[in-house]
Amino acid sequence: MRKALSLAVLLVLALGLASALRGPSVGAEAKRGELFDEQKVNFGRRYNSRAREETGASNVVASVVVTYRGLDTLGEVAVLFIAATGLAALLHTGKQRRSGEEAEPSSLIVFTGCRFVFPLILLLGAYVFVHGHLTPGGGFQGGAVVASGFLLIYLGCRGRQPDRQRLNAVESLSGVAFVVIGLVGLAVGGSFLLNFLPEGSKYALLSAGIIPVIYVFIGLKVGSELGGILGDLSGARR
Amino acid sequence: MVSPILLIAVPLALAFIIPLLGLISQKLTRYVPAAAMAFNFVVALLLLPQVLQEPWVVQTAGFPPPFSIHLVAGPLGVGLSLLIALVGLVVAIYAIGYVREGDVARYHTLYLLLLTGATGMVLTGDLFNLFVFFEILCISSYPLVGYRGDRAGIESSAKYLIQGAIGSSLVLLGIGFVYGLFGTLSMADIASSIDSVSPMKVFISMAFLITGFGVEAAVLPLNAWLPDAHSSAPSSISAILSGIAIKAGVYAVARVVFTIYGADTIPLLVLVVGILTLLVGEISAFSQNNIKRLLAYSSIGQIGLIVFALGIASASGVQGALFLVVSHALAKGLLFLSVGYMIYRTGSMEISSLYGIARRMPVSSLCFTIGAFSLVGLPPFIGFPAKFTVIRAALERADPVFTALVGIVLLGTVVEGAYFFRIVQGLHFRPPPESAAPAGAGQGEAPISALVPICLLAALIVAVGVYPSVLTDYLGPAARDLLDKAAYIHHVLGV
Amino acid sequence: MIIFQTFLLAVMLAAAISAAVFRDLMNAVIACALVSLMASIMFYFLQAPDVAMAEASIGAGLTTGIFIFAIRRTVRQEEDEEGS
Amino acid sequence: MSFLSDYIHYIGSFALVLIGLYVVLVKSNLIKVIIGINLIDTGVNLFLVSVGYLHMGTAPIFSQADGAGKEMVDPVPQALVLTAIVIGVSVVALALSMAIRLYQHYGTLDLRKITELKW
Repeated sequence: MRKALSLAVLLVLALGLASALRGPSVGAEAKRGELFDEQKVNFGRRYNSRAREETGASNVVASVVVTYRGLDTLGEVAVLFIAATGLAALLHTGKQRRSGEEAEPSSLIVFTGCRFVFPLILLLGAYVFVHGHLTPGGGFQGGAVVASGFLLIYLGCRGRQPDRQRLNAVESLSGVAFVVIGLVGLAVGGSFLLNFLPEGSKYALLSAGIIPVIYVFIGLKVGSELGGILGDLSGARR
Repeated sequence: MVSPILLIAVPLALAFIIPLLGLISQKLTRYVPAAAMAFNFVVALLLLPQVLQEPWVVQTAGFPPPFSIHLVAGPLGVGLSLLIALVGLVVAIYAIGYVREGDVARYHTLYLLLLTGATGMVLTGDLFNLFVFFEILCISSYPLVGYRGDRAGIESSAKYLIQGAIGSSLVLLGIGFVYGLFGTLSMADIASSIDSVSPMKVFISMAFLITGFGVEAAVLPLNAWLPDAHSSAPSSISAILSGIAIKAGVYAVARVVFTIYGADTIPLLVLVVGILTLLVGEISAFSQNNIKRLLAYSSIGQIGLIVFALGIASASGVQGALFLVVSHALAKGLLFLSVGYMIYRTGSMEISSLYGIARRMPVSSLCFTIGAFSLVGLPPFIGFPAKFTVIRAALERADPVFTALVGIVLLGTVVEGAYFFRIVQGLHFRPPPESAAPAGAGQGEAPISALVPICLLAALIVAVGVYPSVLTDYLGPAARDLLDKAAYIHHVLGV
Repeated sequence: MIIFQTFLLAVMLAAAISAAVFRDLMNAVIACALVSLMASIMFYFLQAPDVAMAEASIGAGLTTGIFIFAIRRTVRQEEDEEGS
Repeated sequence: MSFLSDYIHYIGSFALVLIGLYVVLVKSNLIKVIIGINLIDTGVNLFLVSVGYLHMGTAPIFSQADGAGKEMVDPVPQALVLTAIVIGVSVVALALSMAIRLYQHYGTLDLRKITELKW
């Protein structure tokens, strides 16, 4: 019964999707630009032609993520923050069932290897989010790389856990810093998340105004949040 | 100079600070949501007279509207954020004393973010930004439903999460179609070029968006999660979910339908869905023995009425719907809050175990009665002018179909009246059950930190009920904000 | 080029179907990671290197990690289906 | 061949969404359902990126080497997908924590046996 009903739902959805595909109007191939006057070309074309002059970042995606759609990014960081908070609240309420679950420490080779590789992974993550405005990558990708370093620690170095309080502090501070940068833009130029720093020269590390600054904070925040999520789910003690 | 962006940015920053504050003192964290909502209340109040003159389009990142995310702080957006701040403030004060066990700092973080998400939803003018704030609202409500960590809470929260996740995927698919069709995400920009695309494709994207947002709005086939989630959450969260979260879902659907696709696309189907939701909700509520489940089903019924009023799609119909939104947010908040301590004192959610509690908790019972009467639509309370406006709007259409539907609405009201009178009579006049075992949680009235918000809500319900013109003067511009597509486009794009 | 992309998509869908049918949840999760990996390569071909990096590190790496942590704390086998 | 290159990405992503939805609707193991949600997310992300794809376009990144001449693909869907990926992993993590808690309560992950409440 339930299976038949589900298949019916799927069929309806499939028909809807298939009928939406007919004709060439889905996708960037649609000749949207010609339908409208100059002012109303689609977002992508405008960003591709103007973003580098307006923000100074070579990576158009980075400038879209941080400036044009910066509020989305703030919201998304908040979503991840909610997930980390909610997960900790769910897993730490009620009775704690933790007895004799202490696994034996990992072997010396694994332990030493993990401790050796961990800083290198952090360095790679930092590289990815610092160069986000020039090359592919950015705050989220770099943060995820940092978090994979934590994954390694939780898997390989049992008994030696990252300091959760310090992770939480990094998480809060970088979130606050993101909002404060936005509010400084509001105070300086009357617009939230305004790019108030100088654009600098193209392809230089210190360019594109606030984009690398915000990406660093996003990277720290995403890294510490995902690290916290991993720690909570792995059952490590706090 | 206050800017509407502060309504979103300041609560977000405060929510990020809470964990830091928790390192210093756990007790301080309890006051942060109340402080943030008080701030929002003041800001929204300051903005309201200004946006009644002309909507304030706020740009971000210093680029003109269609090309970066923009907020549209019109009468409706600021008015709804005022409502959110008011109910949020009241419930936050209630929660200071009510939420004791568990991870209190995290509770307050999530609670504040939930309200921030709702505020962002009603203010934003960008489709994808609407989705992001919608996700903030949904994702923070999942762990809050299961906050107590008991069986029922976690189970309903998991089921809520599964349905919510499918809903948001559908919204995202719809956004993909919209972007493919129009190459833009600004709602005003989409609305201005809606005629250049074939209606079939427009319909498909609309169907995805409405179905996705409809999960949170709890219209008929999509509301399986609601009774479970609302009844197993802590009472303060039930009040917010019923009072604010569903309304945000309805707002998203209404904004997408009215602003993007235009009011004339409303088919009879919407009216029928609204009426069916109303009937199913009220009839299921009638057969409930669990007080919180009953209130949850009653919320479904009220949502049905709101959808019906929106489906009338005339100015007076939308005014009635907005009036209902306000009245239901206040009344249902009041009901859940006053029931919260009754359940805490008796240790049971069965209606029969609450019999005769008026002797022990007179103020709470009186306030419950006020809320119940207001929901049914009795005269001196806010529910009466709200329902009256809706019914008058439906009869204005002078259409036999609408007259018949009004008959069904009145039938629903009768059912609603029947079960609420049953409870009120039980609370005041039935003898308490023999097995009224005092759970050791203290007897007598709720503490003062709970009575203040409850009485505040009750006073508001009576005050607006006696002087409805406080609200009705403002509802006209708000309804125009939702209905008048051309003006909306004009304000955002300046053409 | 398009042939290769079609091949990738075929592998991705096959992995998705096996994620759906595998009884052993650990195998299903690994199949799921394979789907993310293929999607990540697809993103690269679709000229979206940023998304490809994010999908590879978050979708294929971290999601698999948290799934494995969760499975370690619950059960590994899916229950038998006795018709519904 | 042009049909293939025009539509193959859409077909693949929709098939992925449908497989995921099938898993969510039919399977009763909670972790399996979460896997289904994850598959839906991946499919939707693939769809969004395909919407922004321009045939023979280049990645939206300026580099010192060249860049003139070729048109770049649409960067907006890519930015949206970055957001969607992070939202997806948040939902999956929360769902898994609920699965762990449910397992502590019931000793099973079979949704047919977890019926404290009426559906």
